[in-house]
Amino acid sequence: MMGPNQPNPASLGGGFIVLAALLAVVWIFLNSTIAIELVLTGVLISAGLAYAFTRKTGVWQDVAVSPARLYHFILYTGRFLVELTRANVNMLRYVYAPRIKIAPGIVKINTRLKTPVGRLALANSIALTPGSLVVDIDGDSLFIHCLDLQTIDTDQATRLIAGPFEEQLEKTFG
Amino acid sequence: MRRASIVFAITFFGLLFASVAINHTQSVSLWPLARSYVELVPRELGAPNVITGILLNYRAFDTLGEVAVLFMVAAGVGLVLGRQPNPTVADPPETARPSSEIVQIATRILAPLISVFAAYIIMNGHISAGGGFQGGAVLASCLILWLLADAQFQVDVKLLGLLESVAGVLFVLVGIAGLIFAGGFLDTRVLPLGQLGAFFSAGAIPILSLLLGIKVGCELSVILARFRA
Amino acid sequence: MAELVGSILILIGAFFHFSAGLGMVRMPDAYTRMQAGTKASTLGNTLVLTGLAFYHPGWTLKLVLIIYFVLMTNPVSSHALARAAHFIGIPMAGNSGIDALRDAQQTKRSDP
Amino acid sequence: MVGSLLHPLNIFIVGLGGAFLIPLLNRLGSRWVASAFIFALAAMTLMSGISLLEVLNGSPPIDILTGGSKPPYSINLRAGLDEAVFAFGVNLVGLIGAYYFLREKYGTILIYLLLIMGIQGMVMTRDLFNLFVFLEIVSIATYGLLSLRDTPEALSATFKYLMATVLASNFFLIGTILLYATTGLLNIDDLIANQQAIAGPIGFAALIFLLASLLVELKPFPANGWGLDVYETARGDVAALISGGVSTGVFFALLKLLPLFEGQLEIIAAAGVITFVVSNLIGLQQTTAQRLLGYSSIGQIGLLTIAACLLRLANVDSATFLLIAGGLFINHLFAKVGLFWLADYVGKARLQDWSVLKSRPAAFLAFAVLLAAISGFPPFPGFWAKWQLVMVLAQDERYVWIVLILVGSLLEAAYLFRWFGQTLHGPVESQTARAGSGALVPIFALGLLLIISGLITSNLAGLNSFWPLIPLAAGALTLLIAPCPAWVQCLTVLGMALLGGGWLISDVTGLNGLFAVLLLAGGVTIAIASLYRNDTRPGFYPLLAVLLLSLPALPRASTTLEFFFIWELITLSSYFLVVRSRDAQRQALPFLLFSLVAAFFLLAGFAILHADSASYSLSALRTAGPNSAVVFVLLCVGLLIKAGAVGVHVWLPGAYAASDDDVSALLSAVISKVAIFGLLVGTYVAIRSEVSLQLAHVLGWIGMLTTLAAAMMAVCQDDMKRMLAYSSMSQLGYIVAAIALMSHLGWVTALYLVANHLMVKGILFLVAAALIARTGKRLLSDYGGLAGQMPLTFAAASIAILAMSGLPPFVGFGGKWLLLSAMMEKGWYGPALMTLLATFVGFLYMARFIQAIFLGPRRPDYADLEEAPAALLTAQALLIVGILVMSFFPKVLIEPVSRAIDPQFASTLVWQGMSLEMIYGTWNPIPIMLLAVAVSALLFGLFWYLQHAGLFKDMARRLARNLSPLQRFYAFCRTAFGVLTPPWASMFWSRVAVTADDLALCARSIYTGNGQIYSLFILYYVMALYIAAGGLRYLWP
Amino acid sequence: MISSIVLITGLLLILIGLWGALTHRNILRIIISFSLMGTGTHIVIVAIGYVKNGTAPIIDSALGLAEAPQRAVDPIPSALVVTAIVIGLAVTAIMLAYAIRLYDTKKTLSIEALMESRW
Repeated sequence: MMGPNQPNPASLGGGFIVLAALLAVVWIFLNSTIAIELVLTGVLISAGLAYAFTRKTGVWQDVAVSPARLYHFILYTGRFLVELTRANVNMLRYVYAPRIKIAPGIVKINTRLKTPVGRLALANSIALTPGSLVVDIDGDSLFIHCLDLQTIDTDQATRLIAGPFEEQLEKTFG
Repeated sequence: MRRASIVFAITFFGLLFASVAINHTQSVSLWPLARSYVELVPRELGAPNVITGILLNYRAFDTLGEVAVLFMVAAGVGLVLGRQPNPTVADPPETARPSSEIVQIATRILAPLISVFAAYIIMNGHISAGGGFQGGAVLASCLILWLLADAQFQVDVKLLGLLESVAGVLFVLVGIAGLIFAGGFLDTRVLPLGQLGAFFSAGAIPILSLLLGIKVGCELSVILARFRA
Repeated sequence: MAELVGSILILIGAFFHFSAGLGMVRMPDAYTRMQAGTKASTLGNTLVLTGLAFYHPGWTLKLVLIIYFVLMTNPVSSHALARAAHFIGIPMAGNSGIDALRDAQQTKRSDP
Repeated sequence: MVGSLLHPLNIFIVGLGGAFLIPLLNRLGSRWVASAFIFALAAMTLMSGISLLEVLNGSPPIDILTGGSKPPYSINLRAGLDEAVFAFGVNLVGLIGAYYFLREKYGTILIYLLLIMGIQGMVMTRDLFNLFVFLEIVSIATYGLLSLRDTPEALSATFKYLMATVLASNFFLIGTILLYATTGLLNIDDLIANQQAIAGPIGFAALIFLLASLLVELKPFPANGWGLDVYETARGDVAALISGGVSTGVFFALLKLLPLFEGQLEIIAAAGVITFVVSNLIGLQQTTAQRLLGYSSIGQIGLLTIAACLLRLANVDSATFLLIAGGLFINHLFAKVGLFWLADYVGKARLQDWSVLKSRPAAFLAFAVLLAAISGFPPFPGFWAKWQLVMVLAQDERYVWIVLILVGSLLEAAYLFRWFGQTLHGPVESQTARAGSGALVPIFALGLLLIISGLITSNLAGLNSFWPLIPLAAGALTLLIAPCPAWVQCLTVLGMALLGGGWLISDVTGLNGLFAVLLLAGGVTIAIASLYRNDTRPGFYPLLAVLLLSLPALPRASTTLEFFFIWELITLSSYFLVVRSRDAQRQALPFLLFSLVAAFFLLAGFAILHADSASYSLSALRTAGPNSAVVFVLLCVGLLIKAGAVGVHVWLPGAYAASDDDVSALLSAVISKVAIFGLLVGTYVAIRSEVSLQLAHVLGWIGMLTTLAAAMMAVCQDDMKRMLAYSSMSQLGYIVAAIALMSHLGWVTALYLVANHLMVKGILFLVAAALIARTGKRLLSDYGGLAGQMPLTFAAASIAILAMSGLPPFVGFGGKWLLLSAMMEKGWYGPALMTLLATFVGFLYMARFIQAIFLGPRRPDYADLEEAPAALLTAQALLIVGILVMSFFPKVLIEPVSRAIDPQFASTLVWQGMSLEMIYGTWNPIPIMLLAVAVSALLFGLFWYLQHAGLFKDMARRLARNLSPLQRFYAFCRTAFGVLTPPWASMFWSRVAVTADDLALCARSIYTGNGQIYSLFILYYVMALYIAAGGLRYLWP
Repeated sequence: MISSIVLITGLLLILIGLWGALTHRNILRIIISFSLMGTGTHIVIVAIGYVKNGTAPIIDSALGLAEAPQRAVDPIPSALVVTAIVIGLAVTAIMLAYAIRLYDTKKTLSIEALMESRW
């Protein structure tokens, strides 16, 4: 596995720009103004931090930004919010049921996502979808704790659990 | 016997505290001194955040003192724990179960974001709630996260120590600048006050805040790193 | 008007938070409690922060950042907890006995 | 520009900036770190020194502003006189002590630097919360440094220390914020100005929390187990920092806040005095050096606390305050820090292992100097401070406090000097101290600083002339020629004594002049005898120089302070001379303690005299007011103890017998006369008041009882030096009685007897010295028939015995006769009768001395004894000349004496050869003397008869059978007198000692080593403080 | 009213901390108790600074320069508490470091093991 610890010096530049831009955006969001001295300071700080962190990790080099990806990211966010609400309604059913009837268990699913960031997003999404929680990850396999076990077959479970997100995530993070 | 005497002592302190609490009345207006601060800080120092103004100008000597406290603790923890090579030091990386990929990736993504947030807190200390200490603490929390996620992560204590020293020396130098160019030691009015509420304003307070943030962040990080070792 | 919307959102958010708390109490084991806690509190947070944005429109950008931050951290922490719980062998409720992770680890250990 | 560079603000800039720079410099190399460290400390010391000088020169306190604004808005600090003294002291010690830290890691060094800076901050800051910050800086620095020793015990102790100090600093914070809640102020000056606003339950609780926190940080008894554990287990130099530095900072914080605690001053002082006395009591039971030093340290801080509060109550001016508080502080700082460093140097935990110091004379010297300083001996600052403190307290009529302070000081001296004795006499190990001698340099520096600061304080205390310091200078000079052979040193000392002493007495007149001549001549003459020893006696000659020059200096004293100063010099130098002897380990300590008690009585007497007459002049004794009876009693008790009156004599025989033989002669012949001189000077006071004259009668009885009892005990002795010691005591009894007569005749008698006894006892002790030097035996029963071998010694002894026994024509006759006449004149028939009795008993032991040693059958093993060494004979010969002159030309002495005695007494007698012409007519002494001889013969016969009649048969039966009739007679006498003089006094005093030890055992049992119990103690301490200050009324509304 | 509730909370925390520090046997628990006590003190400080209907003493759109003296809470305790918290943290860190050393040397965290020096 290409460890997340090892930055790839060759592609350092790419990660740097992405991260710096992200941080600068965050900075401007935080300050909520675009006064010139503030933005300049923000760019400086972002650049410094981005330099420091891209030397520490190669995660950011997998993140590329393009309009298509952004579009998919927004789509994914929408999808995600729907799923999150569903998950909560689902959860409310359990929580307010007079007797909680569940059959928990841990199943294994496989993911096609290759980039660490993508997998992270997938795992996070799964954690917020109805009745599932990622317990462990090992390579391409994710082990999911399900509140109400519907299948123990890996492929079927993959479709059920990861299905809603995987496509968008693949397009966003590769 | 022993338990009873403890109970007795605590009861007594309870009574004492009760007498304090009963006789405490919520104040309806500020003490004259406090009121003067609220008026003085924006006017004289140009900082909207009165607390930061107090901390970094009027009571900057206190602040310098507490920086020294942290500095000493960083060194002191090193002295206490660094006496003999601890047999458990070398162990954790091999025996400890590495944290999952999810946590590791999340850490790597979050850490820069936390850092930029810390920078925001530090740099806005004079304008809004925040300041060097708070920002420094956030900065150090970033390191905690990293340490938790990655057992093998080696903190560059030397670099951090260097940074904190430089920041400390600069802090003192800014204080001396106040002595030479303004009203006295640690007077922050060595730089123009600027417009109230602007990013670059309030004299040297943002600079002190920045130095403080770096210093506190480094010191807390050094302390944490020493604890792990 | 905006304040009314904001208040309602905050109220709903608080309701989810309450549900999260209740779920933590009612659910049978560590994993399921974590599920309840994670999901409900994430949504609760999101709603409360959105509600706040109606009160203070100037804070919207910061609040968006915070929401993303919560979305990113909440699941990760519950994952870390669940993983640790599984590692030290905290049993699952119910009697399904299905634990793919345990099985995977056992096969891994038997043929290194 | 230079001025602004040396502004005290820069102390903090240098301290903090230096500390921040150190990690950077460490990258360049450890050498850089060390030089920056030293440079920073030196700069800080220089700055505080300059500000001290400035304030001393009368400039107003230096204000240090921060934040570009005035207080109360910003934090300000102040370097006034007190601040400058304390800061400079700490800086100086910090700079010197840096030596031990130079090779440490850079982390340690920066913590050390910040600690020193933090203490300055605690001393100078004028902001309450800033004080808290500095308190924490100091505490945390201490925690860091405590890790330098990481034995399990040290770690445990540090954790206890952490618990306690964290608790205390939490209380400080609570107090601060509650104070803010009631006043809205943090500036200490403003708080003091708005003191009346601090009222009600919250204000009260705030004050108590602040006070409790500071007191707890000062480690008060009983809430101080954690502090002791740290003192015991920490590295010596770190413990030194805690004792000297941290405590200083906290103490000064308390001092600064004292105006807020106006209503609690007595309570604080009580807390201090409890700590002082009990700590020093428990100190008696300690076996490890650092823990003992810990108790002493805590006690000293207690003393400082008492002084601070009581001086505030007494409203003394700032100069006096500085003298006392500053003197006590400097003394504690330098001496305690030095001892802790020495503990590191020695590297032995247990007291008994400290005897390794013996192999390093230099270190041993430092040890003695530091101990003497802590115990409040001159010339160290503590002496002057204590003197002034007692004066102030007496003026304020706080007698109980004086007593408690003196009791505590005595206990402290007891265990410190017992430790000294142990160290001096402990077994010599082959293994020496572990540290290199470089580690001694800082300790020496402190010793030097102690002496310098002592000289400065002496000036402040009112000792304006330099002559009282001559003895010390002579001692120091002699120390420089220590490598020379013994005889060179001895001759130098004698020369210095003659020159210096001659100068000292040159313009002393009257009675004082006579005594001066007597003491100087007697001292020098007997010191000649010291030439007979040609072994190197380390430390002997410098001490001898101090002693010989102090003796003539005493009569020169015209103020009570000068008198007391020289008195203590004599006490200290004679103690060291005594303790040097190999046999004296057990005897020297009672000698010192009784001498100290005596000195304390003198001190109290002088203090009341000063309170009464507002004068330090000794002549004030003659014009003392209504309190004179108290003064008289105090002075008399002190001097009687020193003179070895019956009941308080228990120190005397041991000390006389156990010291080196020539020292014994000095003690008995010369030093004992110092007490007599004091009595003569001190009892002037009695003349003016009727009460005191009644008391003088009591004094007379005590004198005669002493004479009789001591004579009887002398008969019981077999050890010849003990016998001579009791004899000496007996003779002093006569003199005391003569003084007590308070008449011209009585006083002439006293002086006459003084001269007589000086010469006679000098000879006899030197004879004993000769005998012991030749035979190595001390028991009379081991001797016999030496007259042939040592004819000159025999002759000298005979003349001395005859002169003492009061047979015509020798001086003793005149003395006895004068005494009897004086008693008859006053109508003191009881004492007169006792004089006769004592004369008889005296005759018994004196005869035995001659008989047992020189007469009778010669022992075979003494066949080829040589005559005594020439040095001894020379001294004896000189004394014999004196006796002869006095015997045949009594006018030489009597007339100046008669003239010198206070002209207020009517002149009553003229000496005309064998008879005295008095204003009442002529008395012929012969019949009286005949009567005396007749009574003696009668009594002798009676005893002989009683023995033969078998009255004390069972006693006699216990005696060995194979004795000659004379020996059997003496054996009988010894038994009989043994019955007549039961050892009540020694039983009583050993009971006292045992009780003190038991009390100490009992008190220390609260130190269980349990950190939580210690924390609980702290809570209870706060509670007690709250209740004592009257807080209960707030709890039950 | 508000400040009294906060004040009582703080004082109670101090009491709980005291109780824990005196009764627990485990060094770590004792350290936590001390830390709790410190937190209680900090809360007391904040409570003391509260002014009726006060808001944070930060001049911004919500709090004008002119009305600040009437509407702001006392800034001094707030400033003090920052310092106090940092110092409390420092002390806790040192205590923990010693706890680690003690555990290394004694292999136990019981306070009963720390009774070497006495008398």
